Amino acid sequence: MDPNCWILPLITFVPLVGALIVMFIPKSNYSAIKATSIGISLIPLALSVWVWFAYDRSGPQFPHGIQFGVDAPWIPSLGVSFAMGADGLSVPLIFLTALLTTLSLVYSLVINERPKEYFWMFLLLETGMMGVFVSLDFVLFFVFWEVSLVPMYFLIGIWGGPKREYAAIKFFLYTMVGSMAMLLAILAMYFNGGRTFNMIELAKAGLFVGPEYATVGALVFWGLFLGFAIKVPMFPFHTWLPDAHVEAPTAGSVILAGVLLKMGTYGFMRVLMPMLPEQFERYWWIIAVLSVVAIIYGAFVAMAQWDFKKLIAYSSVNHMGYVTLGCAVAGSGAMASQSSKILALNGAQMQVFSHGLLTGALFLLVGVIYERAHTRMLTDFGGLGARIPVYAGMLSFCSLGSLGLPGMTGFIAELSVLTGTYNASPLLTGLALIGVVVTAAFMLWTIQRVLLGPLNPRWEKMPDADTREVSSVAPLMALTLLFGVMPMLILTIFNGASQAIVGLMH
Amino acid sequence: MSHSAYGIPITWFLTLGAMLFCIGLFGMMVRRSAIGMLLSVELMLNAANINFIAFGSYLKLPTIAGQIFAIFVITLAAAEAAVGLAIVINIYRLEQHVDVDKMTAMKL
Amino acid sequence: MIEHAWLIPLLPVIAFGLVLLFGRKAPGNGAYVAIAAICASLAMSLAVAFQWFLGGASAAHNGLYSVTIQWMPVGSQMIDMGFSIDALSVVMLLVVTIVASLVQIYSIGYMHGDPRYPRYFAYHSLFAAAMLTLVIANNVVLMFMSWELVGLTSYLLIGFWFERPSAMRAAKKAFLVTRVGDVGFLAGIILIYLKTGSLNLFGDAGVFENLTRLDVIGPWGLPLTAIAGLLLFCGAVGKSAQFPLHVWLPDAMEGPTPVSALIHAATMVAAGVYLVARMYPVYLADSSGMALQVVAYVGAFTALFAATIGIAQNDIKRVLAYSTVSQLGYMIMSLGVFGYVAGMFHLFTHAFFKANLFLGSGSVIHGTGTQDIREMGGLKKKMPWTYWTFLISTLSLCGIPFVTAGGWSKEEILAVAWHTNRVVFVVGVLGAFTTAFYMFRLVYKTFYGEPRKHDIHAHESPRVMLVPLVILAFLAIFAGYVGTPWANVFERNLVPVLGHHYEQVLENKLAGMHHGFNLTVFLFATGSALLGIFMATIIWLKPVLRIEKLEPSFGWLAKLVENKYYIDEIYQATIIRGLMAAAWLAFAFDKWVIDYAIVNGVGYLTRLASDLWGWFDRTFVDGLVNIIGWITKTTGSALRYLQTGVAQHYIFLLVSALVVISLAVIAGHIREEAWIPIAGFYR
Amino acid sequence: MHIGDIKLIFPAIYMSAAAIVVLILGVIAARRPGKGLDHWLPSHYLAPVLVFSGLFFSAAALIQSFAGMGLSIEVPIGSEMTRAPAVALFVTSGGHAQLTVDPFAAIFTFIAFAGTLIVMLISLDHFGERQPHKAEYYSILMFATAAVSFAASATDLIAIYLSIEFLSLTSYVLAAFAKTDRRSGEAGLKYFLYGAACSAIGLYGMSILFGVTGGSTALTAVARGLEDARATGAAWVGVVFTLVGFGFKLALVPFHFWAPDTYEGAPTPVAAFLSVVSKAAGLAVMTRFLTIVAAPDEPVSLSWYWILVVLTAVSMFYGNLVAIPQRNIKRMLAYSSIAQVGYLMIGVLTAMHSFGGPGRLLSGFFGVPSAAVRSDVANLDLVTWDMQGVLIYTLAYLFMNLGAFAVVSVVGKKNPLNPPLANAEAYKGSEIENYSGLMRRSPFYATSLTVFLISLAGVPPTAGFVGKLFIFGGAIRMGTSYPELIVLAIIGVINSVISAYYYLNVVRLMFFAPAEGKSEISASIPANTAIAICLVTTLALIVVVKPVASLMSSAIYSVVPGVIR
Repeated sequence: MDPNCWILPLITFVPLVGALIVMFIPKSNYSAIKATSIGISLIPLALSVWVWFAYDRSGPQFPHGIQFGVDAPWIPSLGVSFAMGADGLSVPLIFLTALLTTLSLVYSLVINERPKEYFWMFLLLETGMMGVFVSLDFVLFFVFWEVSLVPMYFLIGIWGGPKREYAAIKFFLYTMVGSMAMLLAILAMYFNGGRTFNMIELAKAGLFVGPEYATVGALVFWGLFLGFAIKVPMFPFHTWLPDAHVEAPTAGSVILAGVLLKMGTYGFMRVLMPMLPEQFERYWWIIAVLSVVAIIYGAFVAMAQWDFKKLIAYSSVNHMGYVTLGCAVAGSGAMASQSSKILALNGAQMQVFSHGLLTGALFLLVGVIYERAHTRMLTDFGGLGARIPVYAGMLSFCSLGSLGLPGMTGFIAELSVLTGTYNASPLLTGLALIGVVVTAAFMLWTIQRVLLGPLNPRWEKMPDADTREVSSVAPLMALTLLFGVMPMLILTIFNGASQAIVGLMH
Repeated sequence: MSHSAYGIPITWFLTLGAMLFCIGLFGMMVRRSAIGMLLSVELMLNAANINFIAFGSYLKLPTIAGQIFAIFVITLAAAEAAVGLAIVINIYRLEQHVDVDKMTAMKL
Repeated sequence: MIEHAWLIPLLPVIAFGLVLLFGRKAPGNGAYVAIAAICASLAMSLAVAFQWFLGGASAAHNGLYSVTIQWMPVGSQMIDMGFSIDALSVVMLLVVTIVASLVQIYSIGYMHGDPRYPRYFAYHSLFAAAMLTLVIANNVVLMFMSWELVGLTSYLLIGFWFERPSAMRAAKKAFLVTRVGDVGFLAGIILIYLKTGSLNLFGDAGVFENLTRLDVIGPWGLPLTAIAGLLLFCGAVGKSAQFPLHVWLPDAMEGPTPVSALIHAATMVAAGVYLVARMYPVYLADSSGMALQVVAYVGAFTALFAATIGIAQNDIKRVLAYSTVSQLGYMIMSLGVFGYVAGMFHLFTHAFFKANLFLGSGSVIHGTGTQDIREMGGLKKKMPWTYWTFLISTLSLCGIPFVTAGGWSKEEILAVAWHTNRVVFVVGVLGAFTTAFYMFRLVYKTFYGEPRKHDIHAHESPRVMLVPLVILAFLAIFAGYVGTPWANVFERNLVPVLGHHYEQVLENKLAGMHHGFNLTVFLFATGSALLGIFMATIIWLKPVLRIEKLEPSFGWLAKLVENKYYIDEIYQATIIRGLMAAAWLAFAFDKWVIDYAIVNGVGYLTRLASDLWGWFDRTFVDGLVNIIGWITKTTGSALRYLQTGVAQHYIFLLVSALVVISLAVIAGHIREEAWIPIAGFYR
Repeated sequence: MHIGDIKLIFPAIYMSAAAIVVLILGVIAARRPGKGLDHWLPSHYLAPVLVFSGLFFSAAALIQSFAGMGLSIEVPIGSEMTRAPAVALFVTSGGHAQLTVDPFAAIFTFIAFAGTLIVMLISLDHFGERQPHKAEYYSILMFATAAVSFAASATDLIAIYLSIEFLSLTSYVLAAFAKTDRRSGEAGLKYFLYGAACSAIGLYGMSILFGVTGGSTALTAVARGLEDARATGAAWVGVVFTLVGFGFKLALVPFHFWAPDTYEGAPTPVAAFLSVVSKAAGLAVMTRFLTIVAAPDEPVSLSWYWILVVLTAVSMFYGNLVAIPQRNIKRMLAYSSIAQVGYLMIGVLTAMHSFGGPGRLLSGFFGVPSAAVRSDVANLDLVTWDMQGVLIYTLAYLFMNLGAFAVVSVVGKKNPLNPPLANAEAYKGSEIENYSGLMRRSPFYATSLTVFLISLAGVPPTAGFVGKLFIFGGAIRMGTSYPELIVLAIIGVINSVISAYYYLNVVRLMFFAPAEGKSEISASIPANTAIAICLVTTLALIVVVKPVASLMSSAIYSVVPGVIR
C-alpha cells in the first residue's frame, strides 16, 4: 500500500472536533455557535475540493487499488483495520456531502430554538456521512452508517413538524432493521472471505462462488440488498421517506435527500456489485423491475400530492429509481454490451450527483416559501411569479432541472441510464420513458400551482428571497448548469469507477 | 435387588430423600405464611443432605466427601434461616402480617 | 467567417444573460441589446451564406464543414460534439436570423409599456440562440438539447402573461404535448446510438456512414431504420404540430403576437421539418420505405384537416395558426413523397409570408384592440399599409404563381406529388383550394365592408411596426426567385447535402420527373387557388350566395368543424383525466396498502399485542380471579401476566418449568431402561 | 490437601478483611455518635477507598494467574506426589483443585470489584449522609464482592455451592435493606423465598451428580464421571437441577420471576448490583460448569443443551416484548437485563462449543484436553471470535447497565429511603413520565442516559455494539457447524430492533416531550464520577478493543484447568 495519506481521516473527523468545540460555547451565544459551525464546515469543503482536483482520473480504482489510502491496525485479532480511501465513486460524493452540509448550515442561520444542539448534531451527522463514503473496512463502514442515523433521529425529532416523533421513530426503526440485516451479512462475508473486514480483499476474494454457496450467497446478497434498498429507498421500502421528509426541518430534509439517500446507492456500487457479482447477475432483473416501478409509481404518486414537500419526497423516489436501474443494468451480465453497461453506471452516478444538487435546492426553496407562508399546501399558493421574481426564477430553474431539461445534469444522467437500459431490455426503457413524461407533468403542474396564475391575495406583501437564501441555493444551480453543459469535468471521474466495477462483473 | 453390605439397598435412602424434597417443594407452593415457606426450604436442604450421605457411604470405595458437603449444607441452612427470619420479622414490623399472598405491591 | 460560425448562437445567449440580469438598466431597457445581438448574428449569417454559396467555400469544404470538441467519455471511447455548416444549415440560419431580427424590431412597438418588457426580449434572445444551435448542431444529442431548450422558451413565451390562467394552461399544454413527442425523439436517438455506435451525424464513424447497420429487421417485421425514422418523426409531429399532437398550437396563440409570428409561424414549428430533412438519409436508407409513407400521409391528412378547421375560426390568430398547421402539413407531405428540395423551399418561403401575416394581424389587433374578426371590417382605408402587406402575403400563401414566392414553392411540391404519389397530389390541390377559401374569408371580413363595431377607431400602427411588414412583404414576393423551375439554385445546393450515396438514392426515386415547367400541375394549382378565391368573394364580399341557406344541410358539419372535431375534448376525457385517475389510484395504493396495511400494520400489531397485555393485567389486578381459573388462563396467554407479584406463584412456575425440562431431558433415555444400573453401581 | 499459592486468592481475602474493618468501625462509630470515629473517619467513605485499592490487588492476581496459566507442578498430597495446575488452590486427592484462580476467574474478580466500586459511588449519592446502618450496608456489599470472586474461581461443587449461597445471602439482605420501606421489604422477601427454593433445587441436583458420577465433588471428576454415566437418565436430571441454581443467579427465563419485583422494590444501587455483579458471578459459574462438564452428545438428542438454546431464545423475546408496556423504568431495566442475559447466553453456548464440544471431552491426566484442543492452544490469536464474546459483552454490559442505573438513581432520588408503601402512588420517582423533558432540565444526565440506552440497544459506536459484534460474530463462526447458533444470532438481531423501540421511547420522552414544572436535578460528586466513568468506557471501548480482545481470548483459554501451554 502506498504511504498513508491522512487527508480523508482529516475530512471525516474535523466536523467531530468542531462539534466538540461548539459544545463548549455558552448556549446563549447564538451568533458564536453559528459562526464557528459554518467556519468549521468550510474546512472539509475546502479539503474535498482539493481532493477533487488532486484525484488522478486514470489512477487505480476500487477493487484493484485505492487513492488517498490509509490503513492502520485497529483490532488485528479480528482482521479489523482503520482503512480509508477514495476512488472515482466516492470523490464526488465527499464533495457533495461537504457542500450540502455547509449550505444547509448557512440556510439554518434562522434556527433560534436550541441552536447549540442543532449545530452540534449537524456536525456529528456530517462526520457520520463522510465516514460512510471514505471507509474501506466493513466495521468502520457500519459504525459510521449507524452514527449518521442517531443525529438525524434527533434532528427530525426535535426540530421537526407536527408529527415529528412518529416520523423520527419510523425512520430510525426502518433503517435499523436494514442495518441489522446488513451486520449479519457482513459477518457471513467476513468468514467466507478469509477472515478480513477489508473491502478490497473481500472484493478480490471472490465470495460465495460456486453452487455449494448458492443459498448462503443468496441470503447474504438479499441481506445486504435489504440494508441498502431501505436507505435508497427502493419501491416497497419507501414509505418512511415522505413522513421523514415532511416532518424534518428544511436543512434536515436537504441533507436527508441530498446525502443520506446516496448511502444506499453507494452501498450498491461499492459493496453489492464488486463483491457479489455472481449473485448480482442472477438477480439483476428483480432490481431493474423494482426500479422501473419506482420511477413510474413515484411519478404518479407525486402527481397526486397537495403537500409541496411530500411531492418532492416522492419525486426523489422517482429519481433514485433511475440510479438503481442504472446499477441493475450495469450488473446484467450477458444481457447488455460492455459499453452500454458502463454508460448506464455513469448515468447512475451522475443521477446521484444531480439528484443531490437539484433536490437539495428544491427542499431549500420549499423551506424559503414555508418560512414566509407557513403552509406547504399547493392550493394556498398561486401567481407568486410576479410577486417574488428572484424566487420564481430559482424555483423554475430547479424544477426544470429535476424534470430532466437538457443543459442540466438531470438530462445527461437520464439519457445515459435509458440508453444503457435500452440495450439490456427495451421494454423497461419504454416504461421508464413514461416516467419521464409524467415527471415533466407533475413538475410543471407544481410550477403552475405556485408561480403562475392570478396572485393569491394573501401573499400581497411576501418579501422576495434574501441574500442568505439565494447564497445557499445559487451554488447548487451553478453546479447543475456547469456539469450539465460540460459533463466532461465530472464524467471522467465516474468513468474510471464504472470501468473498474463493470470490469469485475465479467 | 441384590443384598447390599448395609442390609438395605441405597434406593430406600434415595426415595426417602426424593419424598422429603417433594414435600418441601409442595410446601413452598402452598403455604400462605412466609415462615411456612422457610420450613419447606429447610426440608429440601435436608433431603439433599440425605442424598449426599447415602451416596458417600454406598460407593464401592466409600468417601467422606459426601459428609463434608452435608456439614457445609447444614451450616449454610442455619445462616439462610437467620437471614430469612430477619427479613420476615422486618416485614411483620411494617405490615403486621407475613401473608405472602397479600404482598403484591409490585407486580406485572 | 465559417470557422467562427459558433459565434452566431453565442451572441444571443450573451444578450439573454445581460438583459435578464440588467434588463431595467440596459439601453432601451433591454430591447436594443437583444436586437443588436440578433442583428450581429444576421450579419454573420449573411456573411457565411455569401462565402458558402458565392465565395466557393462549399466547394472548398466539399459540401460540409464540421468541427467537434470532446464532450462525454463512455468507457474507453469519447463522445464529441460540435457544429457543422452545409447548405441546409445556412438556409435555416438565414431564415431564423432574418425573421428573428425583424420580429424583435416589430416587438419594440407591440410590447411597448409591458411591465416585464426586458424579460420578453431576454426570452426572445434565448429562443434565437437555441434555434440557431439546433440548426448548426452536428451531434444528435446537441440537437435534442437545443430542441428541448426551444420547447422551454416557447413555454416561457406562450405563458408570458401568466396572470391569465388560459395563458398558463396553454403554456403547460404546449410543453407537455411537445414533451410527448420529444420522448419519441429521445428513443430514436438511443436506438441510433446503440446500433451505429456514434452520436455524430457526419464523419466516417458518424451515423450517416454506417446506417447500413441499422437496416436489419427489428420487431413487427420493420427494419430498424424505419422504426428509428418513425421515432424521430414523433418528435417532428410534436414540435411541428402535426395530427394528433397539433392541439397545442392554436392554444399557443395566448402568447404575444410577435411571439406567434416568430415561433409559431416561421422558426420553431419548422424545426420538425428541419429535423426530418437533416435526418433524411435515415429515411432513404429505410429499405421498406414504410417511414416515408407514414410521413407523407400524416402530412397530407394534417394539411387538409387543419385547413377545414381554419374555415370556421373567428379569431384572426387562430385562423393563421390552423393555416400554419396546414402549411406544415404540406412541407411534411412533400418530404414524404421525396420532395426533399420542394419541402425545404416551401419552408423557406412560408417563413416569410406567414411571419408577415402574423405581424399584420398583430398590427390589426394593436390597432383595433380585438382579435375577433366578426367585430372588424372596413380597415382597408384606415390601415392601408397593413392591408397591402397582408394582401400580398395572403396571395403568396394561396400560391398565386409567377408573382408570389409561395406560388413557386407550392407549385414545386405539387409537381413532385404529381410525379410520385397521385393521392397526395389530389389532397394537395384540395388543400390549396380550402387555404385560398379561408384566407380570403379572413381578408374580406377584416378589411372590406363597413366596421361592424362602431366604438373601434382603428388607427395605423407606428412606423417601427410597419417597416418589418414591408420588408417581409418584399421577401414574400422575391424570395421565390431562388427556386423557380428554370433556375433552381435551391436544388443545386441542397441535394449534395445528403452526401453522394443518398443523392444517388434520391435521384433514382425521382427518376423521370420532368425538371422544368409542368403545365398540368400549373393549371391544377392555380385553378384551385383562383376557384377558392372566387367562392370566398361570392360568399363574403358580394353576398350572392347566402351562407345561411346552406345552414340546414351543412349545419352539423360547421358545428363539427367549429369545435375542432372535438379533439381537445376527447383528449381531455381520455388522457388527462386518465392520468389524474392513475395518479390518485397510485397514491391511494401507496397510502393504504403499503404504508398503512403493511408497515403501520406490523407496528400496530406489536403495539396492539403489548397494549392488550397491558389492559389484561390491569383488569386482573382489580378483579379477584380465583386461583385455578387464573392458572389455566395465564399459563396459556400473556407472559407478562405471569409476573403476578405473589411469591408462591413464582415458585410454582419454576417447578412446572423444571418438571417439563427434566421430562424432556429424560425422554431420550427412558427406552434404555437407564435406571437399573444405579443399584448395581453401589454395594 | 495441598493449599497452593495463597497469593492468587488474596483479593477475595483482602475484600472480606476490609468488610470486617468497615463493619467494626461502623459499630464503634454508631455507639458514640458525633465525636467518635464517625466524625473523622466515616466508614462509608472508607469503603470505596478500600475497594479501589482492591482493584490493584485483583490486577496483580490477574498478572500472576497469567504467568501460572497452563503450567502444572508436582504437589505432595498425602503420601504420593500428583500433578496439579499451578494456579490451583486446595488441591484434593487425585489432583482436583477446589479453587482455580486462572485468568478467567481473575478477570471476573476485576469486573466484580469495578462494578462494586461504581455501585458504592451510586449508593453514596443515593442514600446520602443520614442513611441508618451505613457501615453495615457497605460491608455487606464488600462481602458480596468477595463471594463473587470466590465463585468465579470455584472448580468444585462444594466451593461453587458455598460461594453462590454466600453471594445470595448477602444480596437478600441488601435487597431488603431499606427497613422502613415496605416495597424494599417485600422485594427482599420474594427474592429470598425464590432464591432459597432455587438453591435448594440446585443443591439437590448437585447431590445427584455427586452420586451418579462416582462420588467426587470436583468438576473435572464429575466431567469424567458423566462420561460413563451418560447413559443413566439421572445424570441428565442432575445436570438440569444444578443449572436451575445458576439460572436463578442469571435470571434466565424460567428462573427470572424474582427479578422484576426485586429490581423495582430494592433501592436502585442494590438493583444495579444485582443486575450486573451478581449476574457476572452466575455467568462465570455457568460458563465454567458448561465448558468443563458439558458435552452435548452427538447425534444431538433432546439433551439439556437444546434446553439452554430454547431458554436463551425465549428469554430474549420475553425480556424485550414485556419491557415495551412497562411504565416503571426500573422494572423496564429489569426486563431489559433479562434480554441482555439472552445475548450473553449466546456467547456462553458458543464458548461451550469451541471447548467443551463433543469429542473434545477431557480425558487422560486430570482432564488435560485431547490433542485437538492442544493444537488450538498453540496459536492463541487464530482461535478468536468464539470465546471472548462472553467476556467482552459482560464488560460492555457492566458499564452501560451500571451507567443507566446510576442516572436512574440520580433522577429517581426522592429522599434517601424510599417512602413507605402507603403512598406508593405518590412515589413517582422511577416512573418513566418522570423523565419527560429531562433534556431541558439536566442535559448531562439526559445525554448520558441516551448514550447508555443506545449502547444497550447495540447501536454503534458504543460498547454495546462491540459486544454484540463479538457475540454474533462468534455465533456465526460456530454456526457453520452448529446452525442453531445462526438462528440464535438472527433472533438476537430481531430483538435488538425490538429493544431499540422501548429504549428510544425513553429517549423520546427525554428529548421531545415538554418538561412542565419538573425541577432541576442535581447530584453529588460520587454519582457524577460514576456516570462519567461509565460514559467514558461505553464510548471508548470501540477504540480500546484491541488490548481488551486479546486479554479476553487468552483468559477464556484458561477456563479449562490444566491446559498445558
